[in-house]
Amino acid sequence: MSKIVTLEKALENVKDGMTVMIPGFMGVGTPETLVDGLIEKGVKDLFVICSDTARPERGIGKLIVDNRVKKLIASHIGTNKVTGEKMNAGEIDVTLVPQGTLAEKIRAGGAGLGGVLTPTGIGTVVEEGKQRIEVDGKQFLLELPLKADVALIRGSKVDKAGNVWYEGATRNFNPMMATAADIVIVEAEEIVEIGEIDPNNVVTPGIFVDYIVKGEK
Amino acid sequence: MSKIVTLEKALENVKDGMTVMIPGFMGVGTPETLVDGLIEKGVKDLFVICSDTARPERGIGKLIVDNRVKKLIASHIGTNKVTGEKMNAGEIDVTLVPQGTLAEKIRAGGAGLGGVLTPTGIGTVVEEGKQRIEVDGKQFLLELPLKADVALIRGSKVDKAGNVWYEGATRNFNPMMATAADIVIVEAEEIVEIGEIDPNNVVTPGIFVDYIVKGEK
Amino acid sequence: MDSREIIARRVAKELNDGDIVNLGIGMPTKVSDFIPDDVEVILQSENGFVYMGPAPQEGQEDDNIVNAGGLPVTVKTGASFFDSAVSFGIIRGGHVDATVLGALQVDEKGNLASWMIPGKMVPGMGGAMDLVVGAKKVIIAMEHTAKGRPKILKECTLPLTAVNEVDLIVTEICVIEVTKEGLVLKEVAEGVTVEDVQEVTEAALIIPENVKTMDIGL
Amino acid sequence: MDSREIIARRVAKELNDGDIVNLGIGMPTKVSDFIPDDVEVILQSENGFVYMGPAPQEGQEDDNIVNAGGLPVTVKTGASFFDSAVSFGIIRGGHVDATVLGALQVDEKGNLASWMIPGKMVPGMGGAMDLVVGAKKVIIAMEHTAKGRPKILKECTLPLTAVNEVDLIVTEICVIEVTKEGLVLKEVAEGVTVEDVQEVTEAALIIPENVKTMDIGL
Repeated sequence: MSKIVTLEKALENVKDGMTVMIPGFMGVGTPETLVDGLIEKGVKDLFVICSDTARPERGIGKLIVDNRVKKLIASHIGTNKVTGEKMNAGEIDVTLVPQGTLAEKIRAGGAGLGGVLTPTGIGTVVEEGKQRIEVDGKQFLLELPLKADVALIRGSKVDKAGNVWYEGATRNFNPMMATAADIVIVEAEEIVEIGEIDPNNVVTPGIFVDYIVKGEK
Repeated sequence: MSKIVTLEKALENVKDGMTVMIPGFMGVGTPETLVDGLIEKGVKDLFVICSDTARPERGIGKLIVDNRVKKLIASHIGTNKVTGEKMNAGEIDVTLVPQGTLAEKIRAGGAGLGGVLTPTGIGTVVEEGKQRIEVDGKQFLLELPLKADVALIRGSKVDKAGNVWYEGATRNFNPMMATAADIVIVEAEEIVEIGEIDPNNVVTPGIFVDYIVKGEK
Repeated sequence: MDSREIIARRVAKELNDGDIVNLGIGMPTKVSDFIPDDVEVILQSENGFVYMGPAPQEGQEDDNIVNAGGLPVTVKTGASFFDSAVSFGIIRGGHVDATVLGALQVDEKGNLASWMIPGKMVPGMGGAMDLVVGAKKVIIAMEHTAKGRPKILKECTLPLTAVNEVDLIVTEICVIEVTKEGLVLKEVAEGVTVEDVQEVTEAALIIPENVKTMDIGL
Repeated sequence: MDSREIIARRVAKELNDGDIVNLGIGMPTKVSDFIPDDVEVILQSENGFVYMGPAPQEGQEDDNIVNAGGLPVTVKTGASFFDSAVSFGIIRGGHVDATVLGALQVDEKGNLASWMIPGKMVPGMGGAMDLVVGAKKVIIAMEHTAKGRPKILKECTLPLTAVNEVDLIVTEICVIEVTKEGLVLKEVAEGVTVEDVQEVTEAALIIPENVKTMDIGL
């Protein structure tokens, strides 16, 4: 059964109220076609996990502006003023997480770890509600794993087995998110035959990918 | 200053009693030239961290047979009977660690984490002396990071900036070990010009590599 | 047909099309020989790749591509290589649908002992502890007894590999499902009775109304 | 010369040949313009690469290669790309020799506040908390005061980015080292006195015998 499906078919897996991971750093590496598809489809009340909310007209920013996000975990929202406004108005429940901690929480979710100990955030508001654990006389915070119902990722090249290769800085949160969701949909900038990506250069193994959608780009 | 040095020069960094990480799975991915160099040089009382001790005549197995190892952390020693004999005779202090836990401990050491929580080993002898932490009603063991004085790694292609690319199953513990030691020496099956490895396909960034030695293969 | 083939044939029937499967070294490796043509199983090798294929023809070995036992193998179309942290992330993270492993002892709580005999054999657990904890389904493939002594016990006496993780036990004489209530005898081999099985099993078996005959696909 | 250039010029002198350096967005980015030709610094961009180069010429931008501020950049010979877990592993794991960051407040314990003003501005910490905790040397590059009010305090009043992690503070009028004893005034800009600096600094400065003149490499 081919993993390549239409945008509509792939997005049948995303329903109101779901937890959705979306990669991207200021929009770079974000699957824009999938995000536009979500807006088109009218999905709402999403719990979005991402690194930042980009700008109002780009990537995850569009979901924010269009009121699709009820809950948000991110490391940075400063480049999209709408996020801050909606947060202050109580329309979006925002949790800010240090970017490196976010990467580890998602990785832990995908790798079956119960959490990781990080020194990041000790003595700051990030510590609130978290367990502090001492190891060899040094203090660490216990950060718990994150998982999602769906991850919407983006590959520069994706082969028909779902193997993904990323170009430049588009990689960012894509590989971890691909491991941490029940359903993984990848938007392919280019779909290639199996074998065109050397097995040694595959970054996300196809076993993580459920559906492939051709990006418009 | 070039990172490419002679075997002798590189091994000046390995001294008696040091903690040394050596990758390889049954010898595949182990830097044989560097291991032979250690034996030639006569370094002893090593604390070796590795996945397995291969066979008596191969890879890390040679260090065991030649009495260079005082302390060992490994996940499997069954294919090299000498390791078990020396362990039973009290000549080598062996700690057995589940392979996936070992990978995470080394990764944690390199990534500045204070530890990870894993479900692996709960209710077994692996649990002895370790903290058990409950997360969402599930039990996990707190596994602490591992670091080393030196890591001896092996790349299939290494460029002059130290960027490493691995072929096939040789990768195994190489990438994590390259991040977790004060000094990292890579044995290159092939040394190539910078740029011959596409920056998108580099697995171990050159910033982790201190010295490059041409392997004899 | 020897016991090992019977076991491998029966285990092969547990695997579904599209499953990601890790076969332990030794007898479990043999299972791949008996997977039906219309079932495509993706084999994971914990030393760092998926889509593992069969052993290469003589002379075609690639030193860089070996299975978890260190033996030369091939990779199939769709393969990818990764490091041990990713590999065990796949395993521990629940991305492996089934693992097939040998055992020294299994007990009625689904506890498994497979990695050491104190004072005799301490090979190390390798990747087994992660596999048993992480795989969605844990299938134990082993001969029913060792030197005439039961291996399916009320309680394991050897050091454990994992607690309460075994789902199914396949031996040359029966198939046993591990449930919360205990060990349920699902199938017996042709010519073997329920009583025969209980006699060489230390743990008390739960016998349902309908115990099937083991289908080894012949 | 404006304050920002003075600061960037002085910070550039703190970087050594071969150092792996992460420059925060905004003013710290400017530091790379003043690194001497005989010093090669490897810039890390926390969104996933090393050997970051300058901005591309107009029309040469690559959408896939941007810095941590989202602006187009280039990569130099030797570059490699990686994911965010690896990138912050590099940062948190102590593999970055120095980071240069802006600040809202710094105090005499080396505490830093740089990421929010409650009720006014809550952009998020991004990668700053990891950088400050992980980098071997933390250099704060900022104007000495904000609207005439001191930013170098006895104790930060804004939410912290990290506790006791700042090593050096470079402003347009001085260079201050954070020590266990407190803030040591190492250098003052030409035409600026020790008293001038203390006057616009809330924390009490430790004044060594020999306070040098700030060298901004002109």
